[in-house]
Amino acid sequence: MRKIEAVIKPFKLEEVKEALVEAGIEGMTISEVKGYGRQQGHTELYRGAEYVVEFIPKVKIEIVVSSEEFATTAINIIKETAHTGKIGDGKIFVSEISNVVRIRTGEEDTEAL
Amino acid sequence: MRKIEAVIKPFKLEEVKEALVEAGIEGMTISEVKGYGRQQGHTELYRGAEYVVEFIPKVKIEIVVSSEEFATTAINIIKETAHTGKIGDGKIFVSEISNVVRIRTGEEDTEAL
Amino acid sequence: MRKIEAVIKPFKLEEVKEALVEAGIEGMTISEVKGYGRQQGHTELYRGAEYVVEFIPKVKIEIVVSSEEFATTAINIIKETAHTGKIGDGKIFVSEISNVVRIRTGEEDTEAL
Amino acid sequence: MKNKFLTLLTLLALPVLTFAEDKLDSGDTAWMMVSTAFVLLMTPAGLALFYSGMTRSKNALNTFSMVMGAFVLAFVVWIVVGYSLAFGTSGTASIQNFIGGFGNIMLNDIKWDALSGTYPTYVFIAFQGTFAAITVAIASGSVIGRMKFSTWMIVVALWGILVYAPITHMVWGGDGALLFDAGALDFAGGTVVHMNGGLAGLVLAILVGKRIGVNTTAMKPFSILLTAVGAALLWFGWYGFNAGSAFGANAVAGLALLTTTIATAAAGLTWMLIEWLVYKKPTLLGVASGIVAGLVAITPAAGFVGVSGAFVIGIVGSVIGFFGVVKLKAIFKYDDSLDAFGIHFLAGLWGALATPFFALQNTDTLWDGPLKESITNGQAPDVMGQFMVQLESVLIVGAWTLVGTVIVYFIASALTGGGRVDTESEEIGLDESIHGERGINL
Amino acid sequence: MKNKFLTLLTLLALPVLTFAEDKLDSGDTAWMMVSTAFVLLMTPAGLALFYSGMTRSKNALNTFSMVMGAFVLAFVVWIVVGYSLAFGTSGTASIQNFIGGFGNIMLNDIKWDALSGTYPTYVFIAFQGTFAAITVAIASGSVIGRMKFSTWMIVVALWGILVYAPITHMVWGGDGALLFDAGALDFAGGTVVHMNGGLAGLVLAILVGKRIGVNTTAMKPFSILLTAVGAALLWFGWYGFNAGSAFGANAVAGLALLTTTIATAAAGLTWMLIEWLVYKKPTLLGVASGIVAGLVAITPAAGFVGVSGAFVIGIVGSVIGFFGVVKLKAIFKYDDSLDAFGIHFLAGLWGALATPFFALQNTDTLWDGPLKESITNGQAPDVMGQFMVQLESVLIVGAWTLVGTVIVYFIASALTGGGRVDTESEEIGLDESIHGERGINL
Amino acid sequence: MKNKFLTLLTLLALPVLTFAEDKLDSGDTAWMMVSTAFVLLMTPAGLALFYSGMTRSKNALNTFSMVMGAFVLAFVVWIVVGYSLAFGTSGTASIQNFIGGFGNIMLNDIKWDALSGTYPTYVFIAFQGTFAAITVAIASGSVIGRMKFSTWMIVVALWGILVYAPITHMVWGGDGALLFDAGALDFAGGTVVHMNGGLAGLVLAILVGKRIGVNTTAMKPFSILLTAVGAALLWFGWYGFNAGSAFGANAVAGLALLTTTIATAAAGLTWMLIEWLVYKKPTLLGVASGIVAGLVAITPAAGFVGVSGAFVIGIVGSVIGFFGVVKLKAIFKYDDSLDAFGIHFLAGLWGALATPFFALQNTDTLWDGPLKESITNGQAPDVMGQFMVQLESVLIVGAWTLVGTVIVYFIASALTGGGRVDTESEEIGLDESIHGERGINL
Ligand SMILES: Nc1ncnc2c1ncn2[C@@H]1O[C@H](COP(=O)(O)OP(=O)(O)O)[C@@H](O)[C@H]1O
Ligand SMILES: Nc1ncnc2c1ncn2[C@@H]1O[C@H](COP(=O)(O)OP(=O)(O)O)[C@@H](O)[C@H]1O
Ligand SMILES: Nc1ncnc2c1ncn2[C@@H]1O[C@H](COP(=O)(O)OP(=O)(O)O)[C@@H](O)[C@H]1O
Repeated sequence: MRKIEAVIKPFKLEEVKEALVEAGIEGMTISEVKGYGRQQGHTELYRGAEYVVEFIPKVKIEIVVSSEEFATTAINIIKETAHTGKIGDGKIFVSEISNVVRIRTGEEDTEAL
Repeated sequence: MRKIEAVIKPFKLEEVKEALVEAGIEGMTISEVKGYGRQQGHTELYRGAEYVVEFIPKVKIEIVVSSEEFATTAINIIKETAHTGKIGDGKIFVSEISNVVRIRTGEEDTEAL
Repeated sequence: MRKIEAVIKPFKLEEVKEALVEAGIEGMTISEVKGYGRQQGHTELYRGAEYVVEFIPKVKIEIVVSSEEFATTAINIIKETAHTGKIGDGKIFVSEISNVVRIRTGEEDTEAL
Repeated sequence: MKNKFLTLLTLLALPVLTFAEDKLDSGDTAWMMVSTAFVLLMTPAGLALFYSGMTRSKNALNTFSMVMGAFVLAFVVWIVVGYSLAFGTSGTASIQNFIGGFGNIMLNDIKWDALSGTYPTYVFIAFQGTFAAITVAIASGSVIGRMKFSTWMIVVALWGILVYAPITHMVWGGDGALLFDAGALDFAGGTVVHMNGGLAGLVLAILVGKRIGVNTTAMKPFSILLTAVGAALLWFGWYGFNAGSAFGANAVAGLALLTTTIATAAAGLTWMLIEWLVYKKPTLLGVASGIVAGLVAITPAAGFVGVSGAFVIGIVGSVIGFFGVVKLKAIFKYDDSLDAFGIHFLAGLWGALATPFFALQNTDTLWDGPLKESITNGQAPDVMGQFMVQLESVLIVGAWTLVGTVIVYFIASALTGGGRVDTESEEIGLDESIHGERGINL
Repeated sequence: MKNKFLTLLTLLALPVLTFAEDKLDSGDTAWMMVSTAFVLLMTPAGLALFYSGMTRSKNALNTFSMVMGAFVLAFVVWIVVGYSLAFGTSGTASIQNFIGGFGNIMLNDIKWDALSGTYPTYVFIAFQGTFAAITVAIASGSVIGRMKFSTWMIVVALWGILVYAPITHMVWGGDGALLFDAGALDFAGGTVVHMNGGLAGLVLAILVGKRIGVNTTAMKPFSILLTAVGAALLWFGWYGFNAGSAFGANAVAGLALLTTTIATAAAGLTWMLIEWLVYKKPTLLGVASGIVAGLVAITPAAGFVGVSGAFVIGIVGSVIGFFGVVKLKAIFKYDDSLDAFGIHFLAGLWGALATPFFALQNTDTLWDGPLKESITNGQAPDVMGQFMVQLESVLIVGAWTLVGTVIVYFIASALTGGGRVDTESEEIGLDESIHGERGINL
Repeated sequence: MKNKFLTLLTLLALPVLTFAEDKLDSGDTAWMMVSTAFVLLMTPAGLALFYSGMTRSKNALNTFSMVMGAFVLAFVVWIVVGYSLAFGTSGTASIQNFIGGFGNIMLNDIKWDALSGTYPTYVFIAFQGTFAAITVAIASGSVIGRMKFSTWMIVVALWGILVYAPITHMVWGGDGALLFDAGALDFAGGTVVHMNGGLAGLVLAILVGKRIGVNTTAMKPFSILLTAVGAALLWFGWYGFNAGSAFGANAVAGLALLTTTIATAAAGLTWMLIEWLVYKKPTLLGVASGIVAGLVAITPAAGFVGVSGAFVIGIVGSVIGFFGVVKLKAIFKYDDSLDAFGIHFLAGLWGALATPFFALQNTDTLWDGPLKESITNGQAPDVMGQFMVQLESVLIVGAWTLVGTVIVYFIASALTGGGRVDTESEEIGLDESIHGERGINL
C-alpha cells in the first residue's frame, strides 16, 4: 500500500478533495502545516519592526491507497487540481505503508481502506 | 523500527494514551488533523446559508517502536481503546523507519527510543 | 530519497531552519505537534482543580532529501542546533520516500526537490 | 425599593436638591438612564463573556446564546407580565403579600410621562427589567454544556413569572409585600438577584444532571482572557446595579459607589492571595472570580455600610466564594459548572446576613425595619432583630426559589421531551449540535 | 433635531425642570456627555467587533481597520467642514434647503461656552460627530474583503462632505431645511444614519464587485463570539444614540430608552425563533443580527411611539432584516458581505415608514408635521399625511445617497487607481497584504 | 485640581446653574459617578486588552493579570493610605509641600454624606482612586514577559505610597502643595498619570533587564484585534478621565470632551498616515497606538485649549509617540516592551509642555498661575512664564518618579529574591509558569 502526502496551497483544498472523491478515493486526512521553500514569505509589521514570515500556510493531505494504480490516479489528480503554475504550488511525496487497520472493525490491509 | 500512525476520535486520546503508557510505550507525538471518510460531516449555518463541513476533527498519534512485537502491542491497544464501533473510529497505518536519533544524547536506532 | 522527520522544541525552530538553509537545504514543511515522553508536562489550574498537561508543544520538521549524504548533513545540523542537553530535546526519524512530484512543474523524483 | 427609597428621601436631611414630589430632576434622570444602560451591559456582554470564556471551546457559543437569549426573552416577559406582578399593586392584601397583580400587564395604565419620584417610571421599568433578565441569566452558568436550548428558553420564560416576579414583589414591592413589611434590607438584590439566581442554578444543575466526564477529564476553559474581560465589564456595569439602586444621583449613590469599589478590589485581591497560598499559583481566573464574589457580596449592603464594612464584606465574600467553588462542590459532587451557586448564592447569602452588622447606624441611610426603628426610638441598635429579619428573608426567598425552580424545570422538561441533549450532541459540543456554529475559525 | 426639540421643549408641559433658555442644566449636560461617549463606543468597539467577527479570519483586522479608520477620519472631517455644512445656517434660502453653509468651518465662531439649549454646543458638536462617523462606518460592512484601504479612506472623507452632511442638514437642519420644513419624523437617524449608511454600502458593494468565490466557497466567520459582543456593545451604546437624541435627561429620553429596549429584545427573540422554525437551528449570529435589526428599526421611532408600537416595530424589523439577509441577497446576488444594506437600510426604512402609524398621538412628543398639526387643530390624526412626508423623506434621502455615493466612489477609485485590490492580495487576505498583520498568533 | 476647580467655579461667570457651596447638584453627581465608572473600565478592560493583545500568546494572561492585579491592589492601597497622603491636609507647611499627611488613613474622618463642592466626597475619592490604579498599571507595559508577579505586586503597593501619592499631592493637593502653588497646569493628569507611569515603566524595564531574544526573534502579538478593542475602550473611558476632571457637568467638561475627541481622532489618523508613508502599510496597531498617543497628549490640556490647539496637540503627540516607539527605542536599546514610556511618557510630556501655548486665554478656564495672572492683570499673556512652571513641574515629577521607582524596585526585588523569573519560566511563558493557565484552548 502507498501513502501519498501532498503539501498544497490552502485555497486549493476544496477543489482537490472534490476531484479525489469523484475519482473514488474515499478517505483522507488533512492537517495545517507551514511550508518553507522557494516561495517567498511575506513581511509582517510590528510597531515599525518588520519581520519576515518565511513559513507560508499550507495544507497537507495524506491518503493511503491500496494499489499503485490508485496512487497514480491520486497523484495525477492532485497534480492537476492543485496546480496554479506559480511558485509554491507544493509537492507530493509517496512512500510505502506496510499495514493498515480499521479501528471500528479490526479489518486489516487493503480491506481497511 | 516501525512507525505507527493512528487517526482517532479526539475524545479517545486520553484513554488511548494511558493504555499505551501502561503497556510500556513511553513516547509519542500527537497532532490535530481533520479527517474525511465515511463518517458524515455536519452542517454549519451562516446567515441562512448552510454549508457542509465534511472534514471532521481527529487526532493523529505517531509512535515509533523498536520491534515488531511492540508494534503489535501498540496496534492492539489502539484498536481496543479507540474503538466505539461507530463510523469514524479511524485508522492505523504502519510503516518502516530506517533510523532514529535522540537529539539530546545523539544516541541512534533503538537506543534512541 | 529520504524523509527526515524531526520533533524539536518550538523555540529552536528558527535556529534549526537557518542552519539547514545555510547548508543548502531549500525546502521543508513544519507543523505544530504535541509530544509525550520523558519530559514532564506541567500542571494547569482551573478553580482549584489541578490537571496535568502531559502533552508538551513541539514542532515537527519534515524534510525530504535526495541523497544519503544530504540526509546525514540534515541530521547532523538538527542534532547540533536543536540540542539543549535537557530532556525533551526531541527525536529525528528517518524513512524512505519512493517518489516526489513538484506540483507546479510536474517534475518527479530528485528533480522535484 | 422604589417606594422605600422615596420615603427615605423625603425623611432625610440629605444635601440633595430638595424637590416637591413628582417633579422630574434631570440629574437623577440622567443617572437612572445611565444605570439602566450599565446593567444592560452586564448581561449580553459582561456575564456572557465571563461564562463563555470558562466553558470548553465546543460550548462557548451555546453558553453565550443561553445568556443573550435569556436576556431578550426575560426582558420581553418582564414587560408583558413580570413588571405588573412585581411592582403592580393588588387590592387583596393576601395577594399583595406575594404578587402585585395583573393591572399593569403590557404596562397598561402607565403613561409615558409618569414619574417614579424624580425620574420617569418608564426608566424605572427598564431598569428593573435588566435586573429580571440578569437574574435568570446567572442561573445558566450551572447548566451549560448539556441542557437543551429549547428547555432553557422555556425555563427562562416561566421562571421570570413564577419565581423572579413574586420574589421581587415580596422584597421590594412596597407596603403590603411580605418581606418589605417585615423590614428586610436588600439594597440592590443580594436575595432577589444573586441568591435567587444562584440557587436556581444549583437546582437546575441537579435536575439536569452532570456533564459527561465532569470529574474525570480536564475541561479546559476556552479563554480565561474573555472571562477576565467579562468580569471587568460586570464590575463597570455593577455601578448601575448598586449605585443605581439609590434611585437618584445622591449621597447614598455615592456611598454605594465607593463601598462597591472597595469590596470588589479587596475581594479580587483576597482570592488571588488565597490561591497563592494554597496552590502557589495565583490565577487570572482567581482574580476575576474574586472580583465577582466581591461585587455579589456587597450588593445587598452597598448603600448601608461604611468603608470598613465594605472591606470585611468583600474579603469574607471572597473567602466564602472560594470555599464554595473549590471545596463545597468537591464535597457534594454536584456539577455547578461555572459556579453560579458557589459564587452568587453563597456570596449573596453572606452579604444579606452580614448587612445588619456593618450597617451605618443612622436613619438617613437605613430602610424601615428593626434596626432603623430602634435607632429612631433612641434605643440600642437592634442588630439581632434586623438579623432575624434578614434570616427570614433569606429562608423565604430560598424556599420559594427551590420549589419554584423545580416546578419550572419539570414543566419545561415535559414540554421539550426531556431537558437534556443526547450524548452524542454533548460530546460533539452544543455549538455544533444545537447552533450549527463554531466559536472560532482560524 | 436640535432646534425642533427646543421648540418642543418650550411648547410642552413636560414634567421637566423648566428653565429659561440658554441656561446650562447639569443633568442634561451630564446625559449628553454620556450619550456622546456611548455613541463613540458603538463604532471602534461595537461595530468593529460586530463586523470583524463575521469576516473570514484573514480579513478580520482589515475590517476592524476600516471601521476604526473610518471613525477617526470621519470625525476629523466633521469638525473641519461637516458640522458647518450640516448644522450651520446659510443666508440663501435655496442653499439652506440642502446645506448649512461654510460659516462654521473648523468650528469657527462657536465659543467654548456657547449653549445648545441647556447644554454646551461643543457637546452637541461631538455628539453629532459620532453620528457622522458611524454612518459611513456602517457602509464598510458591505465591501469588506476586497476594497483597497486607500480607496476606502478617500470614500470616507468625501462621503462625509457630499452625502452625510447634506442629508443631515435636510432632515435635522432646522428652519429652511428641506425635509425639516416638510415635517419628517426621524427621531434618532433612521433615514439620516441607517438607510443612508446601508444604501451607501450596497452601492459600493455593487461598484466594487463581489468577493472571489462568494457563492461557491464557505466563508466562515472568524468568531461569532466577537460579533455577539459587538452587538451587545452596540445595544449599550445605542442608549446614547436614541435616548441621547432627546437632547436632555427628560421624559422623552425615558420613553426612547424603554422603547429601544423593548424593540431590541423582541427583535432578537424574533430572529432566533424564525431561524429555529426555518433551519431548526437558532444561531447566536441570528440573535445578534436580530438585536441590531431591532435597534435600527426603532431608531427613527424611539421617542414617538409607545410600548405596543415598540413591540411591533421591533418584531417586524427583525422579520424584514431576516428577509433582507437571507432572501433578497440570494435573489439579487449582490455581495452585501456583512449585510449593511440587508439590516441597516431595510430595517431603517421600515422604522421610518412605520413611525406615523405607531406614534403616540400627543403634541408633547410629536415634532412639527402633518400629524402634530392635525392633532393640535383638533382634527382626526393625519397619519396618512405624515406617512407621505415620511415617504418623501425616504425617497429624497435614498436618491441623494445613491447618486452621491456613486460620485464619491468614482472619484475615490480614480484617485487610487481602481478601488479593488488585486486577486492575489484578496486570496492571501487583506490583513496580510494591506496591513502586514495577522488577527491572531497562537 | 479639586480645590482649584472650585475656586474657578466661584470666580467665573459660567452659564452653569450657580449654587451655594456645599450643596449637592444631582447633575454633577451623576456625571462624576459616571466618570468614575468610565475610568474604572479603562484599567481592567481597556488597558488590560490593549496590553495583552500586544504580548506574545504565552504571556497574554500574565499581562492581563499584571494590569488587573495592579488595579485591585492599588485601589486598596489608595483607600488605606494613598488618599490621605495625596488629598489630606498636613498642618506642617514643609510636609504639606509634598504629602497631605496621615489624617485620613482608611478614610478616617470623612463622613458618607460629606461633599466636595457639588458632589459627594466619596465619589471624589473613588474617582481619584481609579487614577491611582491606572497610573501604576500603565507601567506594567514596559516589563511584561519577565518580571515576577510577586515582585510586581509589591512594586504596585509601594509605588502607590512612595511615588504616586506624593506626586498627586504636589500637583493637585491644594494650597501649600509644591507645584500647585507654583501654578502648574495639568488638567487631567499629563504629569501625574502619564509621564509618571510611563517613566516608571522605563525605569523598571531597565532594572529588570530585557526579555530574552528581544531584538533577534520575532515576538508576534497575540491578537491586535484585542489591542484595538482595548484602545476603543480606553477612548470611551477617557471621557471620564478628561471631562470628569472638570468635576461637574459644566461647560469646561464639554470643552474637554470635544478637545479629547478631536485630538484623539487626529492622532489616530496621523499615526496611520505616517506608517503608510514610511512602511507602505498602515497597521491596525498603528491606528490604535495613535489613538492612545492622542488621548495621552490631550490629557493635561483638555480643559484649557480650543479646537485648533486640540488638533495640533493630537497630531504632534502622535508623531512624538511614533518617534518614541520606533526610533528612540531602537537607538537606546532598552526593552520598553509595550511602549509605556514611548507613548505615555513622551506624549504626556509633550502635552504638558504644549499646554501654555495653546491654552484659551481667558480667566474662566485657566487655573491660577503665571498665565492667568497676567491676563487677570490685563498684561500680555505670560506664556513663557507658564511654560517655565510647566517645565519645573515636569522636571520635579520626573526626578521624583525616577528616584522613587528605583527605590521601590530594589525593595520589591529584595523581598522576592530578585525581580526576574528564571530563564526556563520565561521561555515557557509566564501564563504557564506563573499562573498555570493558557490564554486560549481550542
Ligand atoms: N524538501 C522538502 N521537504 C519537505 N517539504 C518541502 C520540501 N520542499 C518543498 N516543500 C514543501 O513544498 C512547499 C512548496 O515548495 P516551494 O519550493 O515553495 O515551491 P514549489 O512547490 O513551486 O517548488 C513548501 O512550502 C514546503 O511546504
Ligand atoms: N485512505 C485514507 N487515507 C488516509 N486517511 C484515511 C483514509 N481513510 C480514512 N482515513 C482517516 O480515517 C478517518 C475515519 O475514516 P471513516 O471512513 O470516516 O470511518 P472508519 O474509520 O469507521 O472507516 C477519516 O476521518 C480519515 O481521517
Ligand atoms: N517513540 C516515540 N514515537 C514518536 N515520538 C516520540 C517517541 N518518543 C519521543 N517522541 C517525541 O519526542 C519528544 C521528546 O521525547 P522525550 O522523551 O520527552 O525526551 P528526549 O527527546 O530527551 O528523549 C516527545 O515529546 C515526543 O514528541
